[in-house]
Amino acid sequence: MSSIIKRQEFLLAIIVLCSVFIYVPYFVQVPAQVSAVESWLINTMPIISATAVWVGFYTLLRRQAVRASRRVRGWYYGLMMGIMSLVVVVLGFTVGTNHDAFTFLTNSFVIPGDATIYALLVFFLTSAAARTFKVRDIESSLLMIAAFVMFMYQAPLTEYYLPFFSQPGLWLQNNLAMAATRVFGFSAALGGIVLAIRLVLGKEMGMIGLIRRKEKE
Amino acid sequence: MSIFKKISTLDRKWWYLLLIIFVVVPLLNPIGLPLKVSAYTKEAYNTVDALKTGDVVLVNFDVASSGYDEVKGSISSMIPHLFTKPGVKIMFMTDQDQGYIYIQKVIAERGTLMAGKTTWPWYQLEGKQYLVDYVNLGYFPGADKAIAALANDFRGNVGNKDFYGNNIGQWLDDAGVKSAKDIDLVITIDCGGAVSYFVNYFYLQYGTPIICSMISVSAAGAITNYSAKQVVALVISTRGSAEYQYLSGYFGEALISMDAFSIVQVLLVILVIITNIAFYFSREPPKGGKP
Amino acid sequence: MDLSFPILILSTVTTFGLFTILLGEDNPWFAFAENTYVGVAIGLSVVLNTSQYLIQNVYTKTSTNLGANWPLVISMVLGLLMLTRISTKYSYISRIPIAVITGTGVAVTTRAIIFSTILQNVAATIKPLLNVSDPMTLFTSIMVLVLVLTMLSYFFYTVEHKGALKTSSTIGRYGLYAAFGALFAITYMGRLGLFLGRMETLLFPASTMYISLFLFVLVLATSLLLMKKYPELRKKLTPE
Amino acid sequence: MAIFVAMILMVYYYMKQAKPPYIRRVAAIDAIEEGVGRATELGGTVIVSPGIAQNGMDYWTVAGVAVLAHVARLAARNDLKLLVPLGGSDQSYALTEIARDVVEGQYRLEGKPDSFTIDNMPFLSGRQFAWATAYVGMILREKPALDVMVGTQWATAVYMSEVASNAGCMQISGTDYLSNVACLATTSDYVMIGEEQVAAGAYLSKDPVQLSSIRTQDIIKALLVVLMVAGTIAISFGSKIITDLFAL
Repeated sequence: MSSIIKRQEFLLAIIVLCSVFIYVPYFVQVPAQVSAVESWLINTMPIISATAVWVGFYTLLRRQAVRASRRVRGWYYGLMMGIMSLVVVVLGFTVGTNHDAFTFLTNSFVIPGDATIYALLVFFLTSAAARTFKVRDIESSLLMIAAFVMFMYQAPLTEYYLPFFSQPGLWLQNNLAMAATRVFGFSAALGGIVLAIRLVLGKEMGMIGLIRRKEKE
Repeated sequence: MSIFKKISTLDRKWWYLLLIIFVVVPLLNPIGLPLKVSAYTKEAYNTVDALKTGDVVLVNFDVASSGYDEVKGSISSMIPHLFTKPGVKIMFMTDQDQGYIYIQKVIAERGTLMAGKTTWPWYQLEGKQYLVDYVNLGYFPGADKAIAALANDFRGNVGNKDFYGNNIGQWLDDAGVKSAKDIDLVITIDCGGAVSYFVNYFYLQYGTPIICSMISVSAAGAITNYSAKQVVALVISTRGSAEYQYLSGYFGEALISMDAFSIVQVLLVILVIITNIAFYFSREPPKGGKP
Repeated sequence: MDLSFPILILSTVTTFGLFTILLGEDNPWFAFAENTYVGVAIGLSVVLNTSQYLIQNVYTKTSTNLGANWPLVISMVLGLLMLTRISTKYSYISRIPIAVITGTGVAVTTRAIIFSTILQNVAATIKPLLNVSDPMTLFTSIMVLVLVLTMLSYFFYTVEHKGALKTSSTIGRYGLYAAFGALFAITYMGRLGLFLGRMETLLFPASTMYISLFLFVLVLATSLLLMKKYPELRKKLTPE
Repeated sequence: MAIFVAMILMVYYYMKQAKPPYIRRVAAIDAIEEGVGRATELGGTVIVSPGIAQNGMDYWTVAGVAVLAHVARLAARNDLKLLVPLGGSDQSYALTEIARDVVEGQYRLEGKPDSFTIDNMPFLSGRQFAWATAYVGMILREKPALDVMVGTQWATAVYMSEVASNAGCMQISGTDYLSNVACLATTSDYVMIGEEQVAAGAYLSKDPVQLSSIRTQDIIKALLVVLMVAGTIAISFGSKIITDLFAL
C-alpha cells in the first residue's frame, strides 16, 4: 500500500482525475452525478485546508516550546506568542467567540494590528516613491510623470487650482491603466492555462519536487 | 558633502516624520481647502435624493476591518441621507462575516434606541424605526454565489427571519418585495468586489440601478463598470466620501481629512521634484538593477 | 464588565509598537506588539476555520442528515490525512489530500479565466474606428488598441526582439511603466485614506488624543533611547 | 472548450518535438541565481514567500511553489539558511504543508536531508497583516541577503519589501494583480510581470521539452493580436463577424 502512494504516477492520477471532474462539467452538459462530484471536490478544498491549520498550529507551539526550553535570546516573546494563541483557541472552543474575554483579545491586538499595518503602507509607498521616482532612464521617467499627473488630478487642492490636470489624469486612469490591466490579464491567463496543462502532464516543477522525493531515497 | 547630495541620500526616517507632521497638524486644525465635487459623487447624491415613497433599497455592506477606514466616510453620510428620504424602505445585508458590526455602528452613531427598547436591533435613525422602515437581513456567505442565489430567488434565500431572529415575512410583503425585481436601488459599500456580483446578477438580469462606494484599489474596475453604464454612480474612497459628506451636510471625518489628503499628495510631488533636482546635481551611478 | 479602557490602552500600544518598524530596527515594543498580535491571530485562524468549516459545515450537516451528506465524511477523512504531516514516518500519506487540493484548485481557477479574462477582454478591445463622430472617442479607441497590441508584443518570449517587434515591444514596455505610475498614484491615494482614518481614531475624541500622545512619546522616546544610547540592552531585550 | 483542447494538443506537440526554441531571458528570473550568489558571498540567509494563497491552490500559487522549489534547491546546494514564513490567508494552510514538503524534497534531492529544519518554515497565522508583521520581524532579526516574494501577494508586499530594502536586501517579486505590481516595481530590484511569474517553472527548468510550452503561449498571443486587428477592421466596416465569435 505504501509503495503505491509513494509512486508519482498515483499522485499524478489523482491530479488528472480531479482536473477532469472540474473541467468537463464547465464546458459540456453532464449527468447530475458528475456535477455532484464537481461540487464535492470544491467543498472538500476548504475542509482539507481547515484541518491543515491544526498541523500549522502544532508545529508553531512545538517551535516556541523548543525555543523556550533552550532559552534562546528573547525566548519569552515566542512563549508569549504560543501562550496567546493557545488561550485564544481554548477560549474560542469553550466560552465562544462572542464572549467578552475573546473579543477583548481580538479588539486589543488583532483589529488595531490589521488597521495599523494597512495604514503603515502609505509610509512605505512614500519612501519608495522618493527613492524610485528619479529621471534615471525612460522607464522611471514615464513612471514618475504618470504618477505626477495622477497626483495632481487626485488631490482636491491641485485639482481645484490647476484644473488642466483633470483630463489627462482621467484618461490615464480610465484608458492607460485599463489597457495595461487587460494585457496583464491576457498574459497571466495564458500562463495559467499552460501551467494547468503542464501540471496535468506531470511537468510542473514545484509539484515534481513533491513527487520525486521518494525516488532518490 | 553638498546640500544636494545630502538631500538625495536623506534617511527615510525624515520622510516619515514629515508625513506624520503633515497629517496630524491639518487633522487637528482643518483649514478647509477647496474641494471640487466629482460627477461620480454628484450622481450618487442625486440618485439617493430622488428616491420616492414606496421605493425599496438594498444596502450591502461588503465591509471588513482592514478597509473600513477608507469607506467609513461614505457610510456615515450616505446611510443617514438615505434614512431622511420619507417612505423609503431599506434592507441591509452583508457578504462579510464582520459586516454586521459596521451596520450597527453607523446606526448607533447617529441614531437612538426606540422607546421602551434596550437592545439591538431596536434603534431609530432620522425617524425611521426598525421593522417599520428598515430591516437587517444578515450575513450571506459565499461571495458571488450568494448574490446569484439572491437574484434568482430573493425571498427563498432571505427566508422569513432577519439577522436577529425576528419575523420579517410580513414586512417584506408590505414593502412589496416579492423577488429581486422589486428592488429599486442597490447600494453596495465595497471593500472586496461585491459590485461585480451585483452587476452580473442584479443589473444584467433586472436592470436594477447600482450605487457603489469602494476602496481606491478597486476604483479602476468600478470605473469600467460605470463607463459601461452598469453602475449609475460611484463614491470613490476617502475623496468621494468627503464629497458626499459635503453634499449631504453630514460633515464628518472624511471631510476633515481632505486638507491632509491634499497636503500630503502635494508634499509628495514637491519632495519628488526636490529629490530629482538633488539627484540631477549629485548624480551617482545607479545602483542595483532596473526597478 | 467594561473593558473599553484596557482595550484602548492595549490597542494604542499595539499601534505604536507596530509603528516603530519605521525606525528600521528591532526594539522591545515592536517585538511585543508583533508577538501578541501574531499569537492572537494564529489562535483566531484556528478557531474561525474549525468552527466555520469543520463544525458548521461537516459536523452539523452529517449529524443532522448523514444519508444526504455522506460525501462530507470522505472530505473529512482526506482532511485528517493531512495530520500525518506531523509524523516523519507517515507524512507521505498527506500527499493524497495535497494532490486533490492542487488538482482541483488549479482547475477551478483556470477554467474561469478562459472566458472572463481572455474572451471578454478581446471583445472589449475591438471598437469601430470609422464613422466615429467624437474625435476623443476615436483617439481613445486607437490608443487602447495600440497600447494593448504593443504591450502584448512585449510579452513575446520565443521570438527575438528585433526590427518592428523591437519597436513595438519597446513602446509596450514604456506604456506598461506609465501605467505603473498611474496605478501607483491610485493605490497611494487609497492607502493615504486608510492612514488618515487610522490617525482619526487615534486623535478623536480629545481624551483619546491625550492617551495616544502620551503613549506615542513613551514608545518613541524609549525606542530611540535604546537604539542610540543602549544598543546592548536593546539587543538583550529583543528576540534573535 | 475547443480552444482548451487545441491548447493541450499544441503543448503536447511542442513538448514531443523537444526542439529548444529561442528564449528571451527574463531578467527577474535570472536574478534569482544572482541573488543566491550574493547571499552565498555574504554567508547569509535567504527569505522566500510563496504567497498567501488567497484563492487556495490556484495557478499563481503553484507557480510560486515552483519558484520556491528553485530557491530551495539553490539554498540547499550552497548551504544557505532558508527562511519561509508561511500563512497569510484563510486558504493558506494547505500551502503551508505543501511548501514544507516541497522544500524538504529539494533538500533530499541535493543529498542534504539533515540540513532541512521545519522550524525555519513557521506557520504564522491565516491573517495577512499578522503574517506580514512576523515576516518583517524575521527580516529585521535575520538580515537576509535575498528576499523573493512570489505567488499571490496582496497589500502587505509593499510593507515587506520596503523593510527588506531598508535592511539591505536584494529583492525579486511578482504578484497577481497589476496595481500591486506597479507598487512593487517601485520598491523591488526586479519584478516579474504577468506570465513571467506564472511560467517561471518552465523558464527555470532549462529543459527544452518544458521550454517548448512557452512557445504555445506566444502562438496564442499572436493569434489574439491577429483577432483584435481583424475584429477592429471588420467592425469599422460594420461587420460583427469577429465580435460575435467572442460573445459566448
